[in-house]
Amino acid sequence: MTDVSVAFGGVTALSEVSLVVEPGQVHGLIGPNGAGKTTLFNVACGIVRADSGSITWRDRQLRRLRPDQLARLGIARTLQGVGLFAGLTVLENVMIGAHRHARAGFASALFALPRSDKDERELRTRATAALADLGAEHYADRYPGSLPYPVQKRVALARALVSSPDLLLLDEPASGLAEDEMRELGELIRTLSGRMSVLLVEHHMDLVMSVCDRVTVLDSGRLIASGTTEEVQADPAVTAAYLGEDVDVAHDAAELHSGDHSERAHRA
Amino acid sequence: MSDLQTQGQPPAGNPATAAAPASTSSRTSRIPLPESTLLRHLLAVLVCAVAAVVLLEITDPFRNSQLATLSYYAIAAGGLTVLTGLNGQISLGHGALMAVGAYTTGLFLSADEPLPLPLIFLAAVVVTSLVGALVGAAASRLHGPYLAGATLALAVGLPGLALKFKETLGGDQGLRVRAPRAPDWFGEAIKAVSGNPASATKWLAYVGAIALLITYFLLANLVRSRIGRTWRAVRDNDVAAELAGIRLGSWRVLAFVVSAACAGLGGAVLAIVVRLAAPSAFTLVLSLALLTAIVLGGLGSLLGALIGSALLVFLPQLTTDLGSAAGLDGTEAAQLAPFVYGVVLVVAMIFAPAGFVGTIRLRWLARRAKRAIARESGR
Amino acid sequence: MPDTAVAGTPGTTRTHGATLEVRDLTTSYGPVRALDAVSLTAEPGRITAVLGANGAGKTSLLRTVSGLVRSTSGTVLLDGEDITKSPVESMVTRGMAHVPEGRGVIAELTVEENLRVGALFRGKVGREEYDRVYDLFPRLVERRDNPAHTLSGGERQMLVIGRALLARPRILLLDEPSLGLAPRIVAQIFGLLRQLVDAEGLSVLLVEQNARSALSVADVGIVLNLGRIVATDDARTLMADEDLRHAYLGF
Amino acid sequence: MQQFIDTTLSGLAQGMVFAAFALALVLIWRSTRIVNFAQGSMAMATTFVALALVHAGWNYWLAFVVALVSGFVLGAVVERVIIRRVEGGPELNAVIVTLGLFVAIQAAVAIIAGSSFQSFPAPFGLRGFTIGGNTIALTPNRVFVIVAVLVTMGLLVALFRFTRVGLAMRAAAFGQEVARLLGVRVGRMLTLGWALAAVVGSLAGLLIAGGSFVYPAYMDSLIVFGFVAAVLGGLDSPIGAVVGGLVLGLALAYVSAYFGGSSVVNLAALVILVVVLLVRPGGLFASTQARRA
Repeated sequence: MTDVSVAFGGVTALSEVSLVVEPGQVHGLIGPNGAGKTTLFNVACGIVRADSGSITWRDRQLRRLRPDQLARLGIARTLQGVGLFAGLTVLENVMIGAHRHARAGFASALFALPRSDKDERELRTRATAALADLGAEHYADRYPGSLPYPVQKRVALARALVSSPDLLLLDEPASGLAEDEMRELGELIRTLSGRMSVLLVEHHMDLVMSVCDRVTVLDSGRLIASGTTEEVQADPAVTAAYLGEDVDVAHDAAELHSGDHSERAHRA
Repeated sequence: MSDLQTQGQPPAGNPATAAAPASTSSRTSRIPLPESTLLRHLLAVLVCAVAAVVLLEITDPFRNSQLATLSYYAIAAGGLTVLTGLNGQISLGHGALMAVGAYTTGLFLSADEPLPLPLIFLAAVVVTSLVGALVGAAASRLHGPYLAGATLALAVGLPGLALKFKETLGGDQGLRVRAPRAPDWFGEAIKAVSGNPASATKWLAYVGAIALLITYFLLANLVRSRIGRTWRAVRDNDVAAELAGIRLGSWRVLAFVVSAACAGLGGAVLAIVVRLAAPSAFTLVLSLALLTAIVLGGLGSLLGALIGSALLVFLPQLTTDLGSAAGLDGTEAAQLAPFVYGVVLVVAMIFAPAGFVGTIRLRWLARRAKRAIARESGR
Repeated sequence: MPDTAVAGTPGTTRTHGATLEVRDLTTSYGPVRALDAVSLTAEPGRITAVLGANGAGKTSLLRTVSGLVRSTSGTVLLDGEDITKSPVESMVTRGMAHVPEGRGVIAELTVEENLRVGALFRGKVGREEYDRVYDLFPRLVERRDNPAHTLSGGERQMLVIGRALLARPRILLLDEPSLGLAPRIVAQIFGLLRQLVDAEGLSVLLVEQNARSALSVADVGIVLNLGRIVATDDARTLMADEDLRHAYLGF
Repeated sequence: MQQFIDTTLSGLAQGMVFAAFALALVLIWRSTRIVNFAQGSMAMATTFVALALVHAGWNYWLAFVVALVSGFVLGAVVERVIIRRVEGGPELNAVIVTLGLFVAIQAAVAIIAGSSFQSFPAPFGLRGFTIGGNTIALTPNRVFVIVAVLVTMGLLVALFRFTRVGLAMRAAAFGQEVARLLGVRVGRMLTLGWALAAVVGSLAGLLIAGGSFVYPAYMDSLIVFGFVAAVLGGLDSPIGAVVGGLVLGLALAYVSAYFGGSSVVNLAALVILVVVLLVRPGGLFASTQARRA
């Protein structure tokens, strides 16, 4: 991803951000609220189109592709929250994830040809295996709405994994999880890294720092730091972005009243 | 919270404590059903066909014609169930699509030497599918109220064509449809089965029943397959579906085409049963009646569509009788049925959005989930 | 005390701020527990800052206090009166003004109209009160008749604070006023807040991610993590505390 | 030339009614994100109230006012009792509920008043003015239609611009949550919005009925035209609804006059709608800019 910029109606959400996810690595993406993490994710999976810059995956230009095309190229993503299909069973949810491996077409489905049955069996096997990997195969016939939140998150992850993606985008996988569940998640992500590249947006620092190979920090749509976890932890810019800077409140308040236009200048 | 503990441990492989029994395995344990979807569905068709023959032979000609009416409602409602229930797209234009099928059938039958009936039906399906593809392509970018409004305009606008092309389509009066005669073998077959005389009404009722069985067989195949699952996924969460590699537009158009094909066949059956294709038969009320049928039956269930259609056929009769008994005159009493449709739509959406079949299914699921949880916590 | 901005403003007849007391407040969104038995007190004349990383439960706290979200258990007391179950619309008449996250301007209305909505519940409000807000934020004067969606981030923040003040609150709930603003503007807004509190004695419950700025203006700091309070202390003490850094950054 | 002028004039008068109807749809859409497909039926019902009163010997204007008041009540009741339960839920449910109301109200009126055509009085003459020996298509009644719609729009603008209730309604429509935090009784404002919209819809129904025949389905095409007009202008924009109504009224008048008569008018509306939805899905006056910010 090189020099990617995105603006929404005059507001710059991302400004010339570049980052590289190496094969087989876990790459963390962090930053305070409103830093542009989700926008960057949306660009990577095609929901938002970048205004400029380029996105390349295995020598293919991706900037103009739709999400479904990207998915067929092996880029899978989980959504913030869970984003499961409420009207489908857990197993069916995961089978949808395996969509890109389905072979049987409309005609064989219409006439219920053996070809369609065989296809379904294969998808079901794949999906069951993916659920089993995450220890959620008990829930195969349940509907997502009736399951505890952590289980729903596992199912969502299984749905992303069942397509055997080459690049997995994880959007806040730890939100809503308790500490011990988070630890399990961390172990899981580590085991994934051998099979695929992972790009991870997360604000639980413990998790990020323990599983990521490299970390990129965004603030206000700009890249402010990138490197190994140690490098990033040592970077004062990162601390400042998160904790804010010490400011002389009393002094600045007087300026506000005098009606200066510093903010305009700042935004320009 | 006990779920978490079960989760944290590796699966015990103990079937007694498994969270929920697999529905397929519990089903096969009771009634041995064939593995193949095709065989299973063919078996169901066979059972239904026998039931249809029995039903048609034990009832009088009047009921026969009512059942013919039921068949074309159910065919169209089945299609609408796919579109609205499975794919989440609403259409108020299905009455207009039925008109396309009916007029196509009428035109083909008016030829001096008409084609065989199945071919004509096929033609009606193809023509309506094409129209459906057109509408679907426009509709695939719309949602909710926009889609409802656009298809509403379709329902109100399309019959205008019949008025515009008076010579071929018959204007306000409509197009008389020459219903095909029953072939000789039909009379003999009926005589052999039940000894009843084979009337023209009976023949049409059989045509309707066959068309209905074929339609529901094919729709059931689709619903059970990857196709149906993908439609439901698009309905439930389009962003997640797209991220899973599903091209939303194509799947929405496909649903519209399948649905339109059913409407076309329904219209074709309607044309031969009513023997007339006229604008007054395809008003907005027809579209809304179809919508009522599927909402009542439960969005997304073919059985629900069938039950809902049955209500469409028998309810007007019932309410009109009630109305007359209550002292309303004929035309007033006839309005009771649409009144009930409307009230049913409102009440169903407020109190039981899942419809008749859906509500029962949800109850069952909730009970099953509760049992599963009870079992887990008892562990 | 820097009182250039506030001194001499008319209409400051308010006697004192209100005490907000939160006891064992627990809130869940479906299966996710956002707040877990949180207890705190916000006192008149003081700024109480609630800090924590994304998803710590800060916004849920404010939303539960003002009734936008119903708590699963626990109580919210305003000057000793139980308001846990009171409707949202009644909060402002009780003297509580909640400025939601994301600069809750009503984008389609003009600046002046936004201000007028803030005073709607009070009936007729004198022109001088509007002028007082414009005096506090001179930048809004020139934008008076522009729709609010044309404002910059800082101007929006001024507008919503001004609007909240027109409700004559005794307690102000502020949700991330610093979000997306340049540090300078943040400092200005916080400075103004300090002056208002000192001059008029109202209570402020301030939710912030930007911990250093918030602590530089606050009297008391409370750190939330995963819906639980992990630290409560004097702002200055907290500033120097390693716990804070750890709660945020995990190192 | 004469024909062109006549067509334009009747198109304008039609367009004014469409505009009023579209405006009513937009008012409801803006505040509750629901397209009220029952609006035509509701307006029809109030027209029948007026008709019954006129038949009972009432003065036209009194009946007119009572009809508008009954529209207000009907709108408020419908929102409070029925719509409230589906607001903010799945949009398909809300669509189906308003469609159900559409059918139910229409059938109810047919049961009570019969479904035959009944003539509805016009308050003013139906003979065109004469200019230079030519009778043009502008009748006193059409002047009344145009003036009535313009006055209504003026009143609405005044309400929303200059009154506290109007401001509260706008706040409730555009920022429900913020409005509640500021003490605005949002529920009450939404009810009021539906009631006002029903009044405007009723007005359109009464105007279009004047000097013509009414029957329970007489508003069926108007709901389509009103919807097309509203979408033409972008469902969010009141000004767009008015302009959309006028544009549609003129377009349909020309189509009817120059391309094949009244039978294709509905079809033409369909074509216009589809073209607009495909080319500019947000309508011609889309205010997406404001929404997104």
